Amino acid sequence: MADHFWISHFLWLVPVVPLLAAGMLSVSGNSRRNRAVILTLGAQILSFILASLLFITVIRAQGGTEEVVRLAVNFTWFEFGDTALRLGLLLDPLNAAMLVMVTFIGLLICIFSVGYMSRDPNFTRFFAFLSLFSAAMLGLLVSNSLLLLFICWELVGLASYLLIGFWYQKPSAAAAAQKAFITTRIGDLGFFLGMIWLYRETGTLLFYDGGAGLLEQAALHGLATGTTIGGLALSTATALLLFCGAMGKSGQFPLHVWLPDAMEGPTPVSALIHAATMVAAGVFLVARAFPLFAATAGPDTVATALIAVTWVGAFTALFAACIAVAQTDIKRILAYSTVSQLGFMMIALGVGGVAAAIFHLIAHAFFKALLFLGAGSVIHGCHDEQDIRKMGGLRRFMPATFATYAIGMMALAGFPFFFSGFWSKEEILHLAQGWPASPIPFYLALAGTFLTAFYMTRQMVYVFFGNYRADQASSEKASESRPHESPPIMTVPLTVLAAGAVLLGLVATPAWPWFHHFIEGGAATLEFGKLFTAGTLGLMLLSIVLVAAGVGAAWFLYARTSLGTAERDPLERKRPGLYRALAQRLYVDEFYDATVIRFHHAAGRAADALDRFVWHGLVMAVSGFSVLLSRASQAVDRRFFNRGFDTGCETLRTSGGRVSRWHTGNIQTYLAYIGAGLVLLIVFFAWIQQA
Amino acid sequence: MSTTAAFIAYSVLTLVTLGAALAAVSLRNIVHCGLSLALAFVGVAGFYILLGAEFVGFIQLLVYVGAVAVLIMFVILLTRPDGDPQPFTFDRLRRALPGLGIALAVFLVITISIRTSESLRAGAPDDAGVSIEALGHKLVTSHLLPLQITGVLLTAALIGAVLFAMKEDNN
Amino acid sequence: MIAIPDCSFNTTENRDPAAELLELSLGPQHPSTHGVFRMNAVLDGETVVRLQPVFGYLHRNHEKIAENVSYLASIPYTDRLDYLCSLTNNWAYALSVEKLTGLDVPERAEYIRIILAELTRLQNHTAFLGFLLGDMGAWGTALMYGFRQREKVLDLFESLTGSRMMSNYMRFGGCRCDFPEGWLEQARTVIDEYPEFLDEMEQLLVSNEILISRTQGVGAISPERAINAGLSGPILRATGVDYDIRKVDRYGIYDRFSFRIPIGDQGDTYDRMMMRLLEMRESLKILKAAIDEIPDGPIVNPKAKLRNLRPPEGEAYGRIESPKGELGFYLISDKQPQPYRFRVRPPSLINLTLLEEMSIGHKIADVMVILGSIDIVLGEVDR
Amino acid sequence: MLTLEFFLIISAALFSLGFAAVLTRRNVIMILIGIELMLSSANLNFIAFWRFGPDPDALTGVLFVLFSIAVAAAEAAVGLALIILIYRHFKSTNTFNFSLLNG
Amino acid sequence: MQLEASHINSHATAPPGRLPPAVAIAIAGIVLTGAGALLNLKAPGILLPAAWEALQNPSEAPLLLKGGLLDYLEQGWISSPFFLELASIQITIATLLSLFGILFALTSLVERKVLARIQNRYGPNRVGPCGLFQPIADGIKMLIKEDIVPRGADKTVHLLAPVVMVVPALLVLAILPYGPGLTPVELSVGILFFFALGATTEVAVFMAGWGSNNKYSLLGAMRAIAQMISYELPLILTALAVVMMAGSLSPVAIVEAQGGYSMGFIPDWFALTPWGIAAFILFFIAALAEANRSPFDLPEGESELVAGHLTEYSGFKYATFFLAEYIGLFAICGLAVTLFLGGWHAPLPVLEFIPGYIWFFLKLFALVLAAIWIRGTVPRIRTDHLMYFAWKFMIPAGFVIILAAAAWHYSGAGWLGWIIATPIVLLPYLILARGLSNRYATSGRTYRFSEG
Amino acid sequence: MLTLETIRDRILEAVPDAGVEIISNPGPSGQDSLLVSSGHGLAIALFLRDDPELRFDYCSNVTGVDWLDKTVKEKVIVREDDEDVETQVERVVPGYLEVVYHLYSISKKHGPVVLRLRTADRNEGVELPSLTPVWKSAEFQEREVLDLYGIRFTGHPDPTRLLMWENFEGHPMRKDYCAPDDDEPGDPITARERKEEAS
Repeated sequence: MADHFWISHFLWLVPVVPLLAAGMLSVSGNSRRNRAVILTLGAQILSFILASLLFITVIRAQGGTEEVVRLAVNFTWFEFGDTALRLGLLLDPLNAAMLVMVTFIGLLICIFSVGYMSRDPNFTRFFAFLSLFSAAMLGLLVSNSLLLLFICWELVGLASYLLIGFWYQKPSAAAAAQKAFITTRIGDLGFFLGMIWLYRETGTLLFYDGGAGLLEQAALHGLATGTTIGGLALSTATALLLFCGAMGKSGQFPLHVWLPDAMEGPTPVSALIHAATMVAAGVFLVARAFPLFAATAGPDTVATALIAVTWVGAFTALFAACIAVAQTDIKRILAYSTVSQLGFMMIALGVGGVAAAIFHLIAHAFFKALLFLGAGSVIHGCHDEQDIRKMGGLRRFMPATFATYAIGMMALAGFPFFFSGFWSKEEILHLAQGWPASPIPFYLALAGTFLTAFYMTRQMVYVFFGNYRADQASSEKASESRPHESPPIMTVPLTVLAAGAVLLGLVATPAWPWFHHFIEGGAATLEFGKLFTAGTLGLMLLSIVLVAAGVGAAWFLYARTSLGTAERDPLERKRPGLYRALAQRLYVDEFYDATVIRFHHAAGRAADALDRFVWHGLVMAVSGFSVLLSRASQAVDRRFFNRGFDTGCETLRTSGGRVSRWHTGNIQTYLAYIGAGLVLLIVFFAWIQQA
Repeated sequence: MSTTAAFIAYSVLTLVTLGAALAAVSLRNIVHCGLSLALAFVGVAGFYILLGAEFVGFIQLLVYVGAVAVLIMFVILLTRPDGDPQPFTFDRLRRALPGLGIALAVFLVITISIRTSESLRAGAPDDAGVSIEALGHKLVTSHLLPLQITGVLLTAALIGAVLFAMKEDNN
Repeated sequence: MIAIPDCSFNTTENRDPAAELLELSLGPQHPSTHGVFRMNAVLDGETVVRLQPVFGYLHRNHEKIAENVSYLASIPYTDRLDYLCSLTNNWAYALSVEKLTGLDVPERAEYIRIILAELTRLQNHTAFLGFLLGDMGAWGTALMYGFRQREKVLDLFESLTGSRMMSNYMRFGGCRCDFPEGWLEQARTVIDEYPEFLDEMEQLLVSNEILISRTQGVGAISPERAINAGLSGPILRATGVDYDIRKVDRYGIYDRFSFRIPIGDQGDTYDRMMMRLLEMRESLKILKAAIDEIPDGPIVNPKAKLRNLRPPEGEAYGRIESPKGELGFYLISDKQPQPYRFRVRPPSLINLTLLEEMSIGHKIADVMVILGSIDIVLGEVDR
Repeated sequence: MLTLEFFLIISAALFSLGFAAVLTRRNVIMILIGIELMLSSANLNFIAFWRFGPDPDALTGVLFVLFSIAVAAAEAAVGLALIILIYRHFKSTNTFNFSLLNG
Repeated sequence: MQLEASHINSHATAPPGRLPPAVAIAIAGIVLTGAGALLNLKAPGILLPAAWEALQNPSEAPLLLKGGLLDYLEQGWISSPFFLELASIQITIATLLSLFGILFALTSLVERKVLARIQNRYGPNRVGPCGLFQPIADGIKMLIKEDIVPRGADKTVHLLAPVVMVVPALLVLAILPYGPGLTPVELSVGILFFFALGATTEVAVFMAGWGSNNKYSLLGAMRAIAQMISYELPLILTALAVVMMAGSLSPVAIVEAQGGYSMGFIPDWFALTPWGIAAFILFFIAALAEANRSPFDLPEGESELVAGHLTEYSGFKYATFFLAEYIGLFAICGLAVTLFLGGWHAPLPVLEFIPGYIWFFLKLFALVLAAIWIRGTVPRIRTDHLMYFAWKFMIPAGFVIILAAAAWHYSGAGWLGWIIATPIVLLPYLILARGLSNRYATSGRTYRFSEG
Repeated sequence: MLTLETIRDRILEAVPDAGVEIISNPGPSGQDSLLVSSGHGLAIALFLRDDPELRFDYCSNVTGVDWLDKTVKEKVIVREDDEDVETQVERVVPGYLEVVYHLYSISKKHGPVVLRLRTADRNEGVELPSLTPVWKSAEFQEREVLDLYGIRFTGHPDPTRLLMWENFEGHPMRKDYCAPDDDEPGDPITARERKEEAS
């Protein structure tokens, strides 16, 4: 590589710096708040600077060539026998862009957390976890080995477990942490199996290794041509197993249940997990392993694995959007919206648009982080109230939060032209429309778009318009419990994120698809004409109409009627059955309770019964028999052996007493023996040689 | 270095080292023993330098004279040996005789086997000084593991020594 | 038996007996015991475990001598008590005799006394700063700076009393002689220069990291303990006790001047140093006002009898705020030319009461600084 | 002409002197001094064998002595700490006073 | 001041009728050569041309003079090459000893003078003009003073201590590169040699403290040894950074690595790099502690321990200690010059015509003056603070410097190196400084005032 | 400040059977004093220190006074030959040692109150309670009084001489103390000098 690639030598520093910060924090006392802030922010800033430099380097290296720049640094971790386990680091446009996004969002969230967590007693611990989380995520991004990726993947899981359960005194938080951990573990099992299978088939876990890597031509060809049970191509089978992991991490149906519950953690954590990092890991995994997924695709055929990805994504997108419509917890709505958006990303990946998926991922990271932090600000301002029914009219009290939140909402809903969300969604819809396998995911995505606009408008109306409703509930302390604007350390990150949510749209419009070319190679040109090609324009119009319809419907339903805490939701008044089903999250949790968990309980009970009756009896019988045997042997012992042994011991003791006189307890005596022995030995050997 | 000069240096060093070692093990005032030990270490360092291993020689000075000998003397002060040195008596000599005999026997046995061994009469190959670069390179390549283990050992010894010598708190 | 609260003497009882302790006798010949003074210290490593001051190397039984000479003849002896502050010693003695005989002092003499007393305070504290830094090992640089300034005050003393240190100046009912020509102008220049010197000193000392780390938190004493142990002067005020005899007794004509009493915060060495620095600035205020307002008039009460003074039967205890603390004279007269009982209440000695308590737990090097911060003069300690 | 045996005999003498100290002296510190002498003699042997060995460029003897010095430093530190501990416990440094393992 | 002025005036104008010095020298040379030729002595014939050559070529002067002297010896006195080599060594040793002896005398005077100026005093001004002969008077006084050995002292150890102290101090002078080609012993492990011998002074201090049989001495010696061992580590760590950069343990190679100028006028000294300036400051601080100089003079802090391990020494032994201490200071300042200040290199290209050894000694003397200046201004630090400072600040900072030096080297020693190495040095320093200063509140206190 | 009479009454209230007496001062200073029986000295001192209205927390000055035996000439009517004859008789009033405490209050800013304690005589009964447990400032001053006047203080933490050396004999501040010649017996320096002179 060229000289300007020097910065890539520091690639390893990106995850290591936050890891060091985490390590240092984990051994420092809880009272060192300043140190925690300095270390965490310092590490994040350093990572961010490094990531930016890397990003710039990659841009410069790519320089308009068609080839995708890819730099892999591999090294041997350890060797056993002939086999060497090799790990590696990778730098390519995909993870360079992700690195910048993750470090930037992470930095802003850290800044926000300084304000948000300022009064928490476990401040330092929180920042230690946060740093660990960043470190793991960054490690995941830069790894060039499925194994290293898996290690970081699990570290991310661990850190999210720690962070969701940060307020472990709350039973719900502890339960949510466990739920998240176990649910993702189910997906990870698939991942692990897939990984092992891949290693067995290809003998390497490195993605790129100068032609010998997993994702390179030779290996892929072998995988695509081999078949396994049911006629599945090897690549399809392993890809699907890997996809299990991605489903768990990215909250795809049916493993999405942990994600809304994870809202029990502190809000910055929600922002970090649901916006920037953890959920992105699944999408990133699919994007990273995309060649594997797409290995069986021919010029005209669609890869089987990708079909599964598309369908799961599409279903999740619509399904989660539906649930979001009927939620009342501000963070829960956002959580389901995240699930839904992740579905969109999966659609994009499934239909072959890696760049579109990643762009949506990044854009989503910005505005979802913005929304979560805004929600955090709202919660902070409303004295830890999370129920949107008890808010209202906040735009008067919290103008800055309102403005930024509105930007986030419009970006998420896909308001036309000025918001990044619009363009990224447009791209996905465009790709879905052209998918040869089935048109249905496209329609599901359209419905999802409509619902997104609907529920976000609903939330805005509930939270920011109308009157402040908590007053009615507790009027006696109304004056001091008025919502207030958050401090600058919280609103400044919001502003920065809002700016990002708007500006990011510039780099991926159809007119100047710079980002796609950056990810997939090739040079971007500015052509406004592309905006007005028939396909693009029509689709744009269609989605604008859908968004407008969603917003209009929500406005019609919610803004015109007065909302109250005691009253029922307007939608509930109209369609009580549907609303209840949605409010209960379409009974997925209940379904799990009724099936998986009940089966578990039943199995547990069965095992218990088996233990208690069958094995217990068996053990008792065996032990009774051995007691009998031992009685007999005891009798023999006492009569015959003991007597003989006693006399033997007596002899030993007296002789031992004699010998122990040599044992003076003084080292010098012993050393003298050793010296004498040495002399004797040498003389002995000399004598042998003579003889 | 010319043969004569080397031989002079060898003789002087032998005198100094063995004299100091003899003093270190036989003097009655223990502080004098410690100081003689330091001198003996200096002599050994001289031998290293004579043998062309300057680096080790100076390391020996730095570690043994600068640290170990001083440490020993510190401990002598901290333990304040019981009373004045005892006067020389034949009784004490008699009790030490077996030990001295064994030590002498060891010396004789080793010396005789050295003297009778033909293969040790060889002279040195050409002057082969220690190249510090080569040494450093070896330390961080082929001997990296011992180096790291030494580091761990020193750390452990440091912590152990501190823990041992720390004053026991009331609780 | 009566329960005796808050009085524990043996602070070294619950020490580990196995600890290897080292007994060290600091003094009487030691560079920084400020004279012939000895401290028997018991050290654990470098930390002071026990410390016993030993006195008397300079003892000459000043009280016995004074009981055998006339009242007037004792004045030169008082010069030799705290030889840095002979003028305040004179004043304290004169004040006691005036109390014993019921003598008034003319107004001009009162002004002179105040001017001289505050000048004495200035030069004492200036020298103190230098000595303290010397105890910290600053190689006498601060000392020489302080002495340069102090010399100017001593020049004033010399031109007025004829001696730089042993002034023998105050008399019962007034003073010995009036200012020479131009003395007040000279004094005014000295006083006008002083703030500049103080600023410089403060700038050099107060924010020095080493000085702060050597003084802050070293030898701190609680106000209750300080009062109970009879500490006085800047040391007492450094602990946060608001007590200055100039304000409490209003002796002389101190109530005519407006000045403030600095009060300390922690009672440690740093505060003691700062008390002196701040006190000097207040003294300058008094001096300026006194020099401006001094009236003309006689300097000795004409009724005063110096030779063959036989005060009426009775006793009197008079005290002043000397630079070191409360300096008192207790006199009993039996109508003889010599006092029946002559007693000096020496601030330097009594301020040493808590030396052990201040030093325990600190390093041996701190003991010197603590001793320096108490500001003793052995002439007064041993008398 | 200095040959290998010159140095080996010096080393043997050093070793025996140290050994004699270890065997006869009663003071623990003296024993430690003896041990240090024995260690030095071993190091001297290493250097001598390296110098007169067939391949001085391999630097093995030098490296070995370097590590040996490091280990000896650790040994001295721990040993002396032990001596202090023993002294605190028994109030003595005489080996005859602490033969708890006496049979 | 007036006195000095008049003094200078009296010497400024030479009395009329005297020969100019150059002419006098020339005449003396001719006369001596002639006389030598008459008496068949070879000395003037060999030595004078050598001296003349040395005058013409000042930067080579010491070598030329020595060469001339050796030639003379070879032709007139010594024939065996062995003894000739010995003579050469002796000449070097004699030159070094006399040079540093003069420097010692000069410094002891300058120190007293400078300290006096700092303290508004005159300093020694009685012996000789401006007190110039004061060191001689001091020396005579020291020599003829009674040598007092305490009754309970261990006489041998008490006697040997100053000897053991002064020997390593003198030995380390051998490896300093005084100028190009002017290194007495070019040792490839010179820096290690320096530290190894520096470590042996601890034994001497111990001997002095223990041999005196005095509690102050013992306490002072314990302090001194603890201090020297603690400060040896930062000293070695900072030197290690330089060794890393120069890639050699040889002082000559280190000085040569600092030759040249960047941008034509900024010398490439290690002290002018981000890590180097930090290392230099640390090294100088540790050097002050290693040489027991104020504010780290607590082993002999007179206000606490009278004179530490020197308490029971007087007369010639004390003078020897004094000499050893000053030679130690020169040596360690010389090492600082070698390691960080470019050794014999001139600070500006235009000044390169001045011989290298002059630059070396100028820099050395500047550092010594800095030490004197510090002595005149700062109070003494306390034992526990000293240890605290060494272990919690100096040593971590030393490691940071090694890291920074590595970063500097790795990033190409240019503007990029500045950008990367500066924060690596500065950040830990700031963190350390902030973290450690919490221990005592440095914030100013506010005092109340009572009106009455 | 309260008058001395009130203080006395309050003391008697607090410490019922204490003997407290006001000694008036004839001089112009008007500093009258309280004479306190030595048996209750400690209790009275504690009361003076801790009573919320008095709060004499600061013991400024402690000193001793030596009052010699006085010979008083009295006219006594003696019955002699059935006749009352007035004759002059000399009677010895035994002397005593006195300790004087000057008390101030820092918290109330008043004072002084002069407290006096008297010994029984000048020879054997020179014992007084130490007030050091009440005011630590008395520690050195009581040691000085012990040194110079020879009053034994019971309850003093360190009853040793303060200014004179340990083997010094006599108490120099007593009125009848007679300074010995320069060569005091037992003084090592003078002993050495004498020895040198003799040789």
